[in-house]
Amino acid sequence: MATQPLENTSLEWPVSDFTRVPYQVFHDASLYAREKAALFHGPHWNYLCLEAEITQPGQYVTTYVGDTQVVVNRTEDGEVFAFINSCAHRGAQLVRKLRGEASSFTCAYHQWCFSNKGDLLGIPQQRGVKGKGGMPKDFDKSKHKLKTLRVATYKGLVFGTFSQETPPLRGYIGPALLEQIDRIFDRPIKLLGYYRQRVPANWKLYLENVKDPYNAGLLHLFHVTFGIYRPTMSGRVFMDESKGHSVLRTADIDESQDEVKSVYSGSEKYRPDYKLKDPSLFDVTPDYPDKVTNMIMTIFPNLMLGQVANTFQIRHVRPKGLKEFELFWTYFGFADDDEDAIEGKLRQSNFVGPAGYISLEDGEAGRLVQLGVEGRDPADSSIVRMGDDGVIDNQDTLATEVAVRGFWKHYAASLGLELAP
Amino acid sequence: MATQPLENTSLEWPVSDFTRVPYQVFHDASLYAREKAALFHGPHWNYLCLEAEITQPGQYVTTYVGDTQVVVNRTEDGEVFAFINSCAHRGAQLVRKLRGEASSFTCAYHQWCFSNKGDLLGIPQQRGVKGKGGMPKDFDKSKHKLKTLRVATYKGLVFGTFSQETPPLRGYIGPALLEQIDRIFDRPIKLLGYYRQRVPANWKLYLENVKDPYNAGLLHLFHVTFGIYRPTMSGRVFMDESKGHSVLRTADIDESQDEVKSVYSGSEKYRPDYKLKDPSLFDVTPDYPDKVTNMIMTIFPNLMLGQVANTFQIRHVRPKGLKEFELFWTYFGFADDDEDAIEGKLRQSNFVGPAGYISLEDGEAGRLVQLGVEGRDPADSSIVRMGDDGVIDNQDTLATEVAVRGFWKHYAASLGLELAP
Amino acid sequence: MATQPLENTSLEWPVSDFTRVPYQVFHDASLYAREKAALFHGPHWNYLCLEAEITQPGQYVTTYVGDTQVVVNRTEDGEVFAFINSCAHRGAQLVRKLRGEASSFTCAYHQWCFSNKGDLLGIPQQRGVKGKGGMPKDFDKSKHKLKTLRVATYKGLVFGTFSQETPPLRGYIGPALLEQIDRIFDRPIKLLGYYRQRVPANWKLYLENVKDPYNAGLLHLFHVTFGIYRPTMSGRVFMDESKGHSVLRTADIDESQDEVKSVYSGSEKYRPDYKLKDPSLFDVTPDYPDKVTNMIMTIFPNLMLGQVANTFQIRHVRPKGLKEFELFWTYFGFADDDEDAIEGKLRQSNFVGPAGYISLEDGEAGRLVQLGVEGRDPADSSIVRMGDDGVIDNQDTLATEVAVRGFWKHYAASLGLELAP
Amino acid sequence: MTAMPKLGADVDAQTERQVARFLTQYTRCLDEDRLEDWPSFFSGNGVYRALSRENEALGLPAPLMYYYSRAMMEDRVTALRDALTYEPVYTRHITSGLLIERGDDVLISRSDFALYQSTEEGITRLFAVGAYQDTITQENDRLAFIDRRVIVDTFGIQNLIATPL
Amino acid sequence: MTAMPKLGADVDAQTERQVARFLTQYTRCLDEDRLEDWPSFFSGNGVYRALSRENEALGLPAPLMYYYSRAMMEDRVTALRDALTYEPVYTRHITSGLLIERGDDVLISRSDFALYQSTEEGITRLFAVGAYQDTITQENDRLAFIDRRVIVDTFGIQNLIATPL
Amino acid sequence: MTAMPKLGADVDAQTERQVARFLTQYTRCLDEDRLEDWPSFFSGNGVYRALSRENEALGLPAPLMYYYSRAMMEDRVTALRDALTYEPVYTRHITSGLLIERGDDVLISRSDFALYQSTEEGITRLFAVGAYQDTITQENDRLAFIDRRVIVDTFGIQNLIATPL
Ligand code: FES
Ligand code: FES
Ligand code: FES
Ligand SMILES: [Fe+3]
Ligand SMILES: [Fe+3]
Ligand SMILES: [Fe+3]
Repeated sequence: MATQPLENTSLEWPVSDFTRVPYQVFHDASLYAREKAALFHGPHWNYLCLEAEITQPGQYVTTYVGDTQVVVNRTEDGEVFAFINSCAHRGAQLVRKLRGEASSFTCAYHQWCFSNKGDLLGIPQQRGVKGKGGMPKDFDKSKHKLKTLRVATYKGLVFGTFSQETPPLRGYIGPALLEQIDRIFDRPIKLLGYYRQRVPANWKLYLENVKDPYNAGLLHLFHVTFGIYRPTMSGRVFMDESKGHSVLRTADIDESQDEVKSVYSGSEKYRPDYKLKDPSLFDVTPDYPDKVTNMIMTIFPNLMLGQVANTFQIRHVRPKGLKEFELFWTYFGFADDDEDAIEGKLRQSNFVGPAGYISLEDGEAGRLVQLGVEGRDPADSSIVRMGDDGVIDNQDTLATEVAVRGFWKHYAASLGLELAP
Repeated sequence: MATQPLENTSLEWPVSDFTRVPYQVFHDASLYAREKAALFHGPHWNYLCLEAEITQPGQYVTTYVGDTQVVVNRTEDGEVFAFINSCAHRGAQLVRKLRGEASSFTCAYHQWCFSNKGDLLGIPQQRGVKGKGGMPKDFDKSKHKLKTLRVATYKGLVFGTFSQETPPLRGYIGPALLEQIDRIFDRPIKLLGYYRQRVPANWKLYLENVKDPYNAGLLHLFHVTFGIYRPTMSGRVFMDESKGHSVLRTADIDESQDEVKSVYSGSEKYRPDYKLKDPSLFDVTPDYPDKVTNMIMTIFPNLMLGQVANTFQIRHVRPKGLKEFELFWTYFGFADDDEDAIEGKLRQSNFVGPAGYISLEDGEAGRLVQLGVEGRDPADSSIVRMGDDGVIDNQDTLATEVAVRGFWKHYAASLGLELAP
Repeated sequence: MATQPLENTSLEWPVSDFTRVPYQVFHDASLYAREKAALFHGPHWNYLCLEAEITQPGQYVTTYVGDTQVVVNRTEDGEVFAFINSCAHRGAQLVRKLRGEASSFTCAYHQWCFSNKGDLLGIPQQRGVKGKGGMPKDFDKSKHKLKTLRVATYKGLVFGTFSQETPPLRGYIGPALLEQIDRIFDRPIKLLGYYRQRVPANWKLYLENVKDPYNAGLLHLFHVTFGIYRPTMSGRVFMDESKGHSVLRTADIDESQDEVKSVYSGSEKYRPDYKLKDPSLFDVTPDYPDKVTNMIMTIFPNLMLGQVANTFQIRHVRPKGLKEFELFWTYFGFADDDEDAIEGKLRQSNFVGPAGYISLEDGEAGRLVQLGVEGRDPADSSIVRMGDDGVIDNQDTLATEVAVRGFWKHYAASLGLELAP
Repeated sequence: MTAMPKLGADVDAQTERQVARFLTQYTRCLDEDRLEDWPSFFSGNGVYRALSRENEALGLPAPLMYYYSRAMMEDRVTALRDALTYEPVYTRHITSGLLIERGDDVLISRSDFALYQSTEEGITRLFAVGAYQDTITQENDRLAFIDRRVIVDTFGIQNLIATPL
Repeated sequence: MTAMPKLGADVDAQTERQVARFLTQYTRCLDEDRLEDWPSFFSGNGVYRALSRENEALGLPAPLMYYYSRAMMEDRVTALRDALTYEPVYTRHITSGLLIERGDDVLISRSDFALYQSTEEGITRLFAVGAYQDTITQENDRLAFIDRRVIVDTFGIQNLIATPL
Repeated sequence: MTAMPKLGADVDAQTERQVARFLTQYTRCLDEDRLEDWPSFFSGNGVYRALSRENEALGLPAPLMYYYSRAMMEDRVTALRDALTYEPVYTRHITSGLLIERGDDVLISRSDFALYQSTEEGITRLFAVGAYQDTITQENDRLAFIDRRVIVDTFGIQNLIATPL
């Protein structure tokens, strides 16, 4: 795969307003290699981890940029450095635990030792043994650093990029999204745990899902019936300049039950009658006064940051080959949460994660689409017209797929895909 | 795979009478994609299911055309319709159970609803919500049907095709085979069960096997020793015009024990002495007076319909990638079978299926050939000369591989493979 | 894979002295096919088995040449013959047990029978049945032998080759290595057992490992601390003409503890203090007076023959696809070993094999490198400069990677890879 | 003697059989798709909690599943039956390693499990291995879970968790 | 209390041990390749039947294997030894979930199994998981199957079934 | 009656429970990564030996692991903790098929196991299935292995064996 040249793909985009997505994008091996070069090793900021995971100097955590494993760590002077987890000598995986503490890193194979900034510190037998062997006189340690990434952070979110061309992080994210990040990270967070899902689908299907408010009120009964999310609520979809990032946001205001009834007339998913025998799940004090029940942000290429009721989480979409991804969740609350607030977030973990009332259905959606599209002809494509055709711009409605089109627009541009003549 | 262009293969057929089969056909990934386009999505009738599985309006069953999952169902007006199990919106698998009852099909992802003929009936939020969003004014539901197949049935066998060029079903099967189908389906059948085998071999190896009377009397001791099948019996191999379909047929007549002895002199498989401690397995009244003990029909590309003693079955060869197939058995008797007849068929299930005295060895044969040919040079080929070289035609003997050559002849023609210069 | 043309790879070698190895060699599928053609089915002697495994006429054993399964057996006249385990008729795997006794081989599928030299002896129904069917008159059994290999043996080691160009075995191995073989096989051996490891790495990573004395004293604490192997011992690395084969050899002489201390200053691996609670592991009488503690020989492409303390073993590196190999160990002692000597070798089996104090770390090294290099850019390469750049020749030191460079030099030449301009 | 904790030593054979039968009835209930009976294995305010071995090892509290009343469990069952979209599978639990000790008025039980899922086409996958850490009470001569903690080794969840472990 | 069926409640510890041992001897007999002993676990006209969970669920009768006499089982063993072509493998059964109840003069037993196959090259695959549904009789103080029904969850059979489950 | 060996018949229920608990404590000790306790399950000169089913079948003596004293086992543990380079995994043993018989002053025990390994990312693989063949002694009212032979069906070892089976 890795040896695939960047040019080598037959894909041309059928329509210029991205209302159609050729199913080929979900099972074409040549695209996978191209994504690695253009998106993950290219001029984009890729999410690495939270600063909260490496608060102390010497702490490190491993993560993935695309399917490349990367080590992120904090140095004595408090800076954050990141490098590919592969030794500069003969390439062995350098760090062998998922997370830990280390002031330097020694490779198991020949014990080359690297600083936590990625510099080569020492080489056994460099001058040989008993005057024989060893490295050539002209061997220059400074020329054998680890392969490092540029790192930037915003409000505790740590990003990295392999490219020198990548614009500054704030500009990359853009003001509209920064504001939403500010809202959540207005105070220190507290790590509550991780979840991992191995979804049998192409990674981009998850991005489609979480950029799509249209499914939110239709796939998930819980959303609808218990008022976490309804298209009849006050909702907006907005994007950055590139249209590659997006926010779906709903607040529990301006909603009349008649509207709800009319929208769900004939649907099985809305059950006004539906009651919980133990409703304490919803009996949790909101974390913010703004009545926002649902905020799903995506940062291109593969980060999701979200709020669902009282739950806050990072969802990192990690490709594991063409037809599988790991959905890696970082579930957090706030440092000043009291016991009740924490207990409330643990209760509401029943909404999210691999077993969550809402989130389990998103994994299933990925599986269903991957299964479905593999039977289709390569030339077939999906229909993405909800919210109208044409220009891709922010919309004050949830009855739209415009952010999905935005994703594909930026994806095609980033990979340098042509439009069909 | 699916994106493989039809041209992209290096295979040329070495000889014009198909007495040689290049082993490449069993492990060349480019051919797999080509088969999907040319055979399964091309101008051929592919077996779908039995009408007996969907007798009532609203009943549906899922099946496969190649490796494409297809839904087959009976409508209110009693017609049978079939479509790819992939939603017309964004491609999700539409039907999520293997079989069931439904008057319409609603996709889980955004609840687009389709009729059992594949027409799009309804779309949530088509006109938007609170006057915002929704589909473009010009959205035309009639342009977004499911991808349907043409369906034709004969004597309760249901076939489908994606192509408009495919000739009418009766002509496709041809009179010689229709006669054999008539013989078996002269009265209503009764479903007795399913078997599934995952054979680690290319799907075409199973077709080679069941078109090859030469192995029948050599691989299977039970065939021979207990007189279900012996090359010394009266036997014929005949094909349709295209040579792609075939029938092997043996009747327990015109056989002398001297002949048997001479043919099996020196072989371990024939054991005149061999006795069963419980012979009741064979103590079952024949279903037909014609003394036919064995009838194996294949209909191109991947259907087998057969009788072995008192057992009757469909064997549907479902490719699951290049080197694996599912052998899907539909085991049946007849509506007018009395208890003894049914009991007899259940007893004789010990001949067939994954554990059957005879059939288990056919799965093993596939595994052995796949293992063997992968070690060979791509240029190597098998020798298929039993029954003489040259013209491919019906033969009144079982000491022949002519039907195997017929299969490859039609296969090469269907894929548009060239002969080597 | 098998159909990959020999030309089809984009790899050019970056430097002419092989001090760099492009990581592409470890995950490029086109190279795997090329290796099959050029190395395993090409003009090289591939290890098959030991004569000690087939001492009696009629004994056979299966083995692999690359990933092609091969049967090796001894005929009545005491000769050794080998052939691909695939029938000359339609390719089925012919021999279905790993090892056994047989004077001839009958295929399960249609009972074609072959001599243990690979000649076709008989075909059922060759003349047809009742005067019908059968093979064409001109069918010539002598034209349908099994695909045989040329076989040559040296001191009980059995090698095979598919090519007529391969030079005589002694010349292929060369005098320097023959001498080492003679040392070990100076008396009849006795088989003690087999080990099998499935290592998740490209097969060539194991060759790199065992040609690399640099890691031997750094990866393995046991080597160092207990004086089985230390770079400060008297050690040599030497190769044959082609540089494809190599020997690493250490003798426990000319070593001062000060040297050891200085070389391992600051290393965690050397623990002069480290003691065993039960040291009886080392309480075994040497098999040879020459104080050699460690001798690791490799014969291109994929054989390792070694001594570690009192243990002697073959390690056959069997590729199982691009990213996995089976490390197949044949563990042996000597016919004249007394009970104590055998017991000593069983004790020291704790050094080697899948769980061995030393060898388990070599499997892990392979895993770590495969993991590490897959994250790197295809253009990246490893640094192999220990022991100096430039000419590749024997060295009287263990502080060297020169034999690794030798392997790649011969590898590139054998595959016909170009040097980058 | 760490290897020989008193653990379980003081539980009589009769109790051991009773607990073993109870635990088997639980897994069989799930494997026979009698989800409606699942809550009845718990006391009214019994707690069912599934935790990844990762969070457990890191001391992080976020659970995979967390039901702290029989009513909540009944809500889960209703959702599984009527509302949630997930792949239909057959399940099969294999268990072993039962050790029991007596706490004050309760029984403390430890056991291990492997859970297999088979698709409608008969393909079986190992879905999860892990451990059950149970606190069991004797209510009017029947057993019930006060607390069942399921430690999941296979926390790289294969797509999703629908039915209880 | 559905979750607490009387099932098994009335079988004494001694009988439970005896049945457990009997079932273990059966699987060990197979795992040690003592096929010739297999029929001896059945009464003379005992029935061995393997059924896919699919057919079972659909109420379709076609069995995977169906032997209704010890003689038929002996025929199967002879065929496996002398005649049939199939891959040689090592097998290993892991079982759990034994529940027993007493019928009139017979014992009704339920248990679960996972069956592994290992090739001659030491690669292990999960071949099948499923359940045993047994009717056992006490003949002159030894146990024997009157009826053993093997429900196979893994009915997408990996190539073929040679030896009994 | 080959299928009904006297095997185990003469061991009382109490002994059977004690052995079962002992064997479970052994596997739990490993699964909870209490390696330091592992040697304590053996008598001072107890023998631990792992053998591939292949060598076993061929009558070849080379062992996968061979520790013939508690001291050697402690050396292995020290190496695992301080020195050896191998992938960190979580382990989980599932066992069944226990049959016990009484030898002279010792207990002879047979059981089967499946051993799973889960990576730090929560992916589980079946690492090995096999059998335990044990000789157990009663030392001042605790049990200890005189000899534990582990027969490994999965002898195509997935990379390496680090911790004991
Ligand atoms: S590969 Fe890291 S030190 Fe050699
Ligand atoms: S994919 Fe089916 S409704 Fe959207
Ligand atoms: S394939 Fe071997 S005899 Fe036909
Ligand atoms: Fe969603
Ligand atoms: Fe056949
Ligand atoms: Fe090494």
